[in-house]
Amino acid sequence: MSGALLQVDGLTAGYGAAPVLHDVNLTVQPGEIVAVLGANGAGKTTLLRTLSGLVKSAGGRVAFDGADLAGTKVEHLVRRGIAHVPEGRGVVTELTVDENLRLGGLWRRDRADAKKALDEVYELFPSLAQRRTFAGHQLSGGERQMLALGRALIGRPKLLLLDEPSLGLAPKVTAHIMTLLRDLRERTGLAVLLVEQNVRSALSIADEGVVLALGRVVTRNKASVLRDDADLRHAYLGF
Amino acid sequence: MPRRRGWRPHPVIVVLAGALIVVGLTYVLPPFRNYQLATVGAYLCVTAGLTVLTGLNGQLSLGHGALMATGAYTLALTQNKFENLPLSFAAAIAVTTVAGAIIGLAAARLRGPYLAGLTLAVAIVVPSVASTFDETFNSDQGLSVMLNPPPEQFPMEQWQAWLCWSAALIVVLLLALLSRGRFGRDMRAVRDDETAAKLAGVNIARTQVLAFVASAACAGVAGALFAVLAQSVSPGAFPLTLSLFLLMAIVIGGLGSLFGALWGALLLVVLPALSQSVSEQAGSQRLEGNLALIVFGVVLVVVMLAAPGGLASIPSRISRMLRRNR
Amino acid sequence: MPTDPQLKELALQDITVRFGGLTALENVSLRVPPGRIVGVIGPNGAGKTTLFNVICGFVQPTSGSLTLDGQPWRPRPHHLNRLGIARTLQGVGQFAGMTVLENVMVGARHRHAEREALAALERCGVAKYAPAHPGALPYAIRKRIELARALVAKPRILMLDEPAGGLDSDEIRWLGNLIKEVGTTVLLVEHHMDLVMSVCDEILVLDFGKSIALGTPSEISENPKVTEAYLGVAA
Amino acid sequence: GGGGSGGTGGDVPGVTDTSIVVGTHMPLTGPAAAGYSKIAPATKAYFDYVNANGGVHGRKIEYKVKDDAYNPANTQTVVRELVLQDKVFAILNGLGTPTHTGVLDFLKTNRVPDLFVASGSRSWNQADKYPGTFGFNPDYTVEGKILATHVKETYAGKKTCFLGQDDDFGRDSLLGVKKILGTVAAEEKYVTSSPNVGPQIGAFKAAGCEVVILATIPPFTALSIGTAAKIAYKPQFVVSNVGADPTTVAKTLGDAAPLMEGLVAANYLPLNTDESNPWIQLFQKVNKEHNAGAEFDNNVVYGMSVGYLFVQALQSAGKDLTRDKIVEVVQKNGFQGPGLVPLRFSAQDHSGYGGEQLTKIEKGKAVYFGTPYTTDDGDGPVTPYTNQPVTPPQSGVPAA
Amino acid sequence: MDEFIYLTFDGLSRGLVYAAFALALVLIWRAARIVNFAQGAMAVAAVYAGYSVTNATGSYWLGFVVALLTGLLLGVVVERVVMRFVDHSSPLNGVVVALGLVLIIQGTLGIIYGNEFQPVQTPFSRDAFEVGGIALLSRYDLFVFAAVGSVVVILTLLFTRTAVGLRMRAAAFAPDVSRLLGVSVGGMLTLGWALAAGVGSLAGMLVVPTELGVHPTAMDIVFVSAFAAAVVGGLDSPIGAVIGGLIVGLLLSYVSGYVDVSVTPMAVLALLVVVLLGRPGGLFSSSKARVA
Ligand SMILES: Nc1ncnc2c1ncn2[C@@H]1O[C@H](COP(=O)(O)OP(=O)(O)OP(=O)(O)O)[C@@H](O)[C@H]1O
Ligand SMILES: Nc1ncnc2c1ncn2[C@@H]1O[C@H](COP(=O)(O)OP(=O)(O)OP(=O)(O)O)[C@@H](O)[C@H]1O
Ligand SMILES: [Mg+2]
Ligand SMILES: [Mg+2]
Repeated sequence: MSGALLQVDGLTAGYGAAPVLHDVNLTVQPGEIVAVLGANGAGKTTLLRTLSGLVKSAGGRVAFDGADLAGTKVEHLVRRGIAHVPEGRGVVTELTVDENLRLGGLWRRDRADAKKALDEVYELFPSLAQRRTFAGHQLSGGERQMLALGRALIGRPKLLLLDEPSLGLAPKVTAHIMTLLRDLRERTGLAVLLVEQNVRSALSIADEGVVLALGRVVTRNKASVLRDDADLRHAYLGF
Repeated sequence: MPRRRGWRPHPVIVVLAGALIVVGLTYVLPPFRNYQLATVGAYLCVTAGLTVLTGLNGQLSLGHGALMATGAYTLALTQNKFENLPLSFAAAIAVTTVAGAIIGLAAARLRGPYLAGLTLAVAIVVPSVASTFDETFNSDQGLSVMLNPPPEQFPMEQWQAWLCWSAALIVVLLLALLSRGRFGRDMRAVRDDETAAKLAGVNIARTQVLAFVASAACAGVAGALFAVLAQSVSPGAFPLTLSLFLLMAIVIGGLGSLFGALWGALLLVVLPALSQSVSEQAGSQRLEGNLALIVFGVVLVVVMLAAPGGLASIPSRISRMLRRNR
Repeated sequence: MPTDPQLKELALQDITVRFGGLTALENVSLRVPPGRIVGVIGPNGAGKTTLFNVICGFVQPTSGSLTLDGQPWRPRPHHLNRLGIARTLQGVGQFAGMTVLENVMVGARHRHAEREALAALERCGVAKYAPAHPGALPYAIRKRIELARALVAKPRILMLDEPAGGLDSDEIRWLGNLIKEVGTTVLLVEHHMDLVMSVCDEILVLDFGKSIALGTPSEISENPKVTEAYLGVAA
Repeated sequence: GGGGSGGTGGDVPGVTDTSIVVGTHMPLTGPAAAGYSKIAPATKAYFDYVNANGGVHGRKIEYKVKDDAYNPANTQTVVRELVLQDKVFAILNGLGTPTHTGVLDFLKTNRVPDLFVASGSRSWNQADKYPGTFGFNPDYTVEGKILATHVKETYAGKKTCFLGQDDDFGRDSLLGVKKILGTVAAEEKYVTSSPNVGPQIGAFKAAGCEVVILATIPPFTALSIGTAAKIAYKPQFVVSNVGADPTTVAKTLGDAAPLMEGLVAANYLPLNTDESNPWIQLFQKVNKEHNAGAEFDNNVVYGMSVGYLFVQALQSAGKDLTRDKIVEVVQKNGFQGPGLVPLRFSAQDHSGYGGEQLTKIEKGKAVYFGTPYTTDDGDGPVTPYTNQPVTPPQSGVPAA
Repeated sequence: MDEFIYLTFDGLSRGLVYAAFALALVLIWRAARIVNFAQGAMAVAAVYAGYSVTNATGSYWLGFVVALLTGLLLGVVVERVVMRFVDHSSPLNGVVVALGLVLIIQGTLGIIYGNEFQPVQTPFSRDAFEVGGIALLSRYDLFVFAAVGSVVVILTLLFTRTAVGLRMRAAAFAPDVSRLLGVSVGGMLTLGWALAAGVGSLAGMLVVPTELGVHPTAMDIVFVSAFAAAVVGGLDSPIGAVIGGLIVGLLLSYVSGYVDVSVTPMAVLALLVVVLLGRPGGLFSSSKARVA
């Protein structure tokens, strides 16, 4: 498929001898939100980690913006426009909130815009603004999650890899984030690969849903179809 | 899914087997090798204790050389006064236990490099104590230890090997039993996550102090054995490098494993000798000592890079590799 | 519901906690009657975990007092287990160097640790991971192991800090049933509203460290202040 | 291992018809190696010279040098290795008080001759307890008495102070000094693990000391001189032979070496810079031929003097060499060699040289002045020794 | 009183050199979360390089520059060739490798230069200025003071004000997250080691002339005092390292002046016990982490 922002073909990856991901195919178009769903241990986190190079792939091809990502160093991905918000501890707990956020924009040439993006994040998450000088380890679980997400946005990525952003967030904040993602997509053409346990809220904003089971893609469909087709939901998503 | 747990023989069996092997060895080895064997046994006491403290409980100690010195001096003083070896050993253990409790109480509040810093300072006070209280400890020159020679029919070195290994095997057995049970679990829990351990009902400070005490007692035994082996004690025999080498031994051997402690004890004896003889063969006076240092250092670095889990982890690595290839 | 006479009653009076300039809890009072399931909800940073920390003795309240069975009480973390109080952490606090079974055995403070631990793992549906090391396991499995470690102590009071985090919908349903069936006092902090609403007898709502509501699930879900502060209009 | 009391060469450990193996322990590495690491190679070089000239009674001397890094625990191991594994005939010139003290009992039990220990401790002189052990250096008390006698005669009435190492060296030396002077105005000590003598020298300055006696090892001699200069304090330094080798001290002082001018010390062997001395000529030749031309300092002179003495002892022990025999001939004494004063060896006395002669540094070189003195470590008098030194044999190898 | 003033200045000038060395330890702790036990040996190697150049050319400053560059280079080499390949899952692995490096470096230096003390020049006179007959500081002490002072200021600015400093800290604390944020973690580690080794060699150049001279093991004892200083100050704080160094220097001076030199190690131990029992993370440790 040409014109895809992210094109994954036959991706296989894992941690030791036995692969966790088997022959995964996936595309994300510019401005598209794709939800990756699946039971625990299905390999969702592994998929994101492989895409960003934290886990070495054992086969297959990943192309971003038309260019092969093979051999791209992890630290160069942000420059290409990919931001990964990892599962769980994405905050450098020894640094302050402000330092964590600044870290997200250090690689950028456009200092002025980085500064602007920083202010936007504070606007987006007022509770972070109140805690600028707090060390990361002082934050509550949800505050950390906001910090990690906000920090990714400072890089103004083209593709956001989000691993369970709603984990530990209050319903209001989750809703806020989902709206925000849709908003960003509208305004900036941001594409999102969204791993979520909270299937309902994920499908509420996603364009397309991909269901992983035991490391394989078992179904791929429009989000609306997955949302509305009770049989599909029962088969793969358990509700 | 069946419970896959590596088959582990009971410690008593391992220790009995070890005892048989050692007794056999003492009859076939020449005297100097017996002496080296005895030294390995003495080192094993302290490395076993240290690996429990550092590997299982996560407390770093750079001060075990000083604890050994405590044991050694206590043995020397008691022995010179009462000439009763079992009594002297008991005194050595008792005194190092107390010393361990004191250091352990301070150590329980400290983590990582701060603990290292404190124990490093402990390691360097030995000469200072010996010369400040030189009436008792006789400064740099140290004390000689009055010992009755062993019964005629046993050569000195063989007797030394038996003595050291009896102590070592008892120490290892006790530590193995200790770390198998609840206390062992508590120690590892404290090492891995203090908050979770507290919530699970583990008293962190008590566990840490107890671990330090147990480990110190082992160091005391080792120190006492060294005093017996050398028939003398002096501060120079317990320098900072001894403490550092002990740490090195347990890491290279395999942290937290009693087999690793054995490997470490062996290395402490074999490696210096080996590097000396390698460099002696290379010739030139000026190189002599220095080349040995280099050989020693290179071995350390290479082992650490090749087997980060230590020598004790090599068999399981190999078996994992074989299994993977199947 | 039958009440075991041994069940403890936990109460907090006017607890205030300050961290430097930040007030994490302000005059919060709560009575946890035996056998009840009490939920604590509120926005991120409202002070829910801090409340747990006060009960566990990790945080000394700036003012206010605690009682256990009517007795004034100064909690110490490692005494909780003996007093029959077990807590799970918001993240996962596991002993990476120990097997799953050993992880749970640490919590078992009595004789047959191994048997009890296996039973607890069984109950949480993760017995098959007993010989594995927790580090590489999926998050949800680790949360369940955490739960098993709390249950193995046979606690009188179970404190769960976001136990549903990372669980999928099947698992959350299972968790709900488990909470209802344990038959002990439960304190539950959770953002998953379906779960909270379905299992709790009573819910405390915190906002910026203040208690803004206390009531039954239905009272809470109809309370406009709660909707405004926490649930959001879109929820 | 058993003692070699048999009559023929075959039974004696380390001795065959064509060779003798002897061993030593020395610090070759670590901080204590400075200076000392040159001794054993020099001794070995002298043995090589003897070997090249036909050996001793047809036997070549093999010298095994083991590094103990000045750690007594290592000394234990290497000496056992030498005795039990390498089966050396004797331990020669083992270096260091704390290190060597630890092996006395082991050597005694195994009846290994323990010759010419390299330290001035009085411990080696215990003929009843350790019949096989003999010293070499004049003991520190003897030296203290001689240095103090000079101070008493030359700087009469001046305030004298004492800085010593915090061990036997400093203590025995101070003992000797006090035997002559009664008391000193201020006494301080240092430990080798703390290379700063600022507070001690400061105290001397404050006390107004005009003469400072140092019982220091060379780096601390240099440090003391340097520190004094730093605070513009210029006492007369009188230094133990242990810490007075001008080459070593000057090296440590670097640019500040001229500060040593006028320093008084003592010695009992020919000085390395005295090129007219026939012993020095011999040793320089040996050094060139067999020691790869190592820098010729007093440590080299020392090492070769030890070698010479050992060869003398072997020569007198004769062809049927046994361990008992060598102990016997050393006790018999009568050795005449490079030393300026006689060795004290006898059946009761196992200490080494019995005196020293004073030196002064002039134009960067140490030179002897006055006469040698001898004394004992007790309350005996300090008496001038007037016999002329001997010259080495033509061959450079002592005659049988 | 005179003695007190004299001892104070003596302690300050020694404390400064401990401070310089402690700074190097702090730097590497911040950059890589390891206590570099090879710091002393690496510094000595750099000093030897400077010593050779000074001897060959007669110029102290040329040797000085060469020593600093050698330090930087050695840091890069050690990180790139050895430390990078160490499995850091156990923090002790790095410690053991560092100890191995100590032996290798000391052995190599022993072979090249011999195990003797060699004198090292100072660029300025070490004769102290006297005020009222009491020796205070020398020109050289002032030079040390200026050098250490500027390093502290530069390091503090580097860590708190610059992007590179932020990157270095982030890379040390959370390598994976930092890489996702575009930080070249490997590069930061190399830089950290280079800087630390550079500061270490500066410390070596400053320390060695005040000691017995350069020797393969010349920094062993300094390492112990400097480590104590860094721990007292708090390993994360450059200012702490300097204050810690001065405290240790003064303590050693007063104790050897008023009590006895042989008790100084006990005094250091007592200092550590007192400070660490009060503040387990050193004097300048930052806020306590929340536990749950
Ligand atoms: N570091 C690791 N080493 C070995 N195996 C791992 C590692 N991390 C994950 N795995 C295994 O890979 C599989 C997939 O894990 P992954 O974390 O990708 O699942 P997930 O779909 O993200 O699950 P969750 O919903 O719980 O986050 C699991 O079986 C897990 O045990
Ligand atoms: N030890 C501490 N030091 C400083 N601030 C702290 C500490 N512990 C908590 N806080 C602050 O107190 C506030 C309440 O934190 P708490 O963890 O209790 O929130 P929470 O209600 O559990 O939030 P979440 O739902 O996001 O987990 C937060 O703003 C947090 O930053
Ligand atoms: Mg996941
Ligand atoms: Mg919380």
